[in-house]
Amino acid sequence: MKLRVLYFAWIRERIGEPREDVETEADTVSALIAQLRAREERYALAFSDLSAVRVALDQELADMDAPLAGVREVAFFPPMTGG
Amino acid sequence: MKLRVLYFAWIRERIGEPREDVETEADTVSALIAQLRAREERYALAFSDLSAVRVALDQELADMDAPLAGVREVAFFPPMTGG
Amino acid sequence: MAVRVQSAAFDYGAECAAFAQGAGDAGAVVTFAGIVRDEGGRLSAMEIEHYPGMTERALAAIEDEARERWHLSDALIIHRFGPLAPGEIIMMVATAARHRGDAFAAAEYLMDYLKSRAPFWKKETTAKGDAGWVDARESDEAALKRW
Amino acid sequence: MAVRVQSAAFDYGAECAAFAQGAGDAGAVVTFAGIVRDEGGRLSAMEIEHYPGMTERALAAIEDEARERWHLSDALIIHRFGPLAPGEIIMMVATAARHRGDAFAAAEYLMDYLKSRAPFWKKETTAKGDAGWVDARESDEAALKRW
Repeated sequence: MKLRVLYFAWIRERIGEPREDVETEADTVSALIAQLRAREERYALAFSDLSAVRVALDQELADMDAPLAGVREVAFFPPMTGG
Repeated sequence: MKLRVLYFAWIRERIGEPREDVETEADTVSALIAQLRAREERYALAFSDLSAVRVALDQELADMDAPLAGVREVAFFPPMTGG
Repeated sequence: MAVRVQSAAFDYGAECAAFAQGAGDAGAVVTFAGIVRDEGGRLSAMEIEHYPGMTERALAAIEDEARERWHLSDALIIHRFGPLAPGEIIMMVATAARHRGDAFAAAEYLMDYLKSRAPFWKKETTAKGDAGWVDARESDEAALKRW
Repeated sequence: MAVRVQSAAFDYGAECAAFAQGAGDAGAVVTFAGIVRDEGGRLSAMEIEHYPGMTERALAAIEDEARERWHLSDALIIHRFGPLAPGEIIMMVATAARHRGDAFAAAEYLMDYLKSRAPFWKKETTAKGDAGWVDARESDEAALKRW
């Protein structure tokens, strides 16, 4: 399946782009991250400390073991700092 | 001694005036109230339920058994309802 | 830090803007405004009586106490007295602090103490013309216990 | 009830005034404003990144949750994104309720959830020209546990 993947803040900076389309067979967020980390050093760097990574599936916060079935948009970002 | 005595809100309305000078030998607030209640029906009415009466001595909240020595201004009023 | 007790209306928006402008390095500003309700048309007017002299002293003491308890860079209390109409702003408090927790706690503290310890009394007049003094709420007195 | 996410500056005083004016029979209005600090001259600029689409959804969900928990007659959230200078107002929330307890609690709730659950990220630039992302504070995450 093809996913739209978005990156924000320092994750965006480390990966070097704000969004991309990813072809994947990953069934969970964790599996997608494993696939991305294996790609290139910049991905491995962005996802080196998963305790500092948050994920949203179709614009709703989700857990790392959440299933990707039916999802169109995945976003990775650090803990939020609004207000 | 002579005290300036002030009344506010419905205590003022029941007594019929906002302030008066009172000549008294009362040594506590309670004794002063007893003296006032004995004066006239309107005072007895104003001080009929002491749980609804608050007192300030020289503009500081005080208790009913507080001494009057050195005090110049006594104010009686109902529980406060600001804000 | 300021306390103002006045019969004249004040411009709540302008006061908020000026307070935030002057809050400098605070980061967090909390304001509270109290507005005369009309209780769905039941009330037509409010009169606020106060104790000139003691009011200012009591409010300044409450503000001082808040400054001792929390790290505030600024605080403001404005309270009106005299006749007010439904929809008019009775009073406001504002607090500025580096962290929002201090600003919120101090604003709530100022309100809790102002409600039950500053010498103001409200008299309401209904649309039918009946006038009566507002009773103190037990919940307002109880609110002081948390501090 | 309203949520606005915008890069343009907004007039905090005018927003406060309009909110209180429209609060109708509420009686109690609480506002919070967040201001860019300069940390005693250490900071020269702030940039706020956000997640368009999700931001609005997240803020609306937080506002809905607040309305379910407390009796609110109105609520407002305005949050800026993009470049900001020290002293500028980043965001505000406002709540209106019949009783002040509801207005205060709802405003604190909105702030606590907005801080840690709405997709905004702050990047600071120091006067020396160093730029860095602001770390989330553990105390902000911990603040959610009280609700």
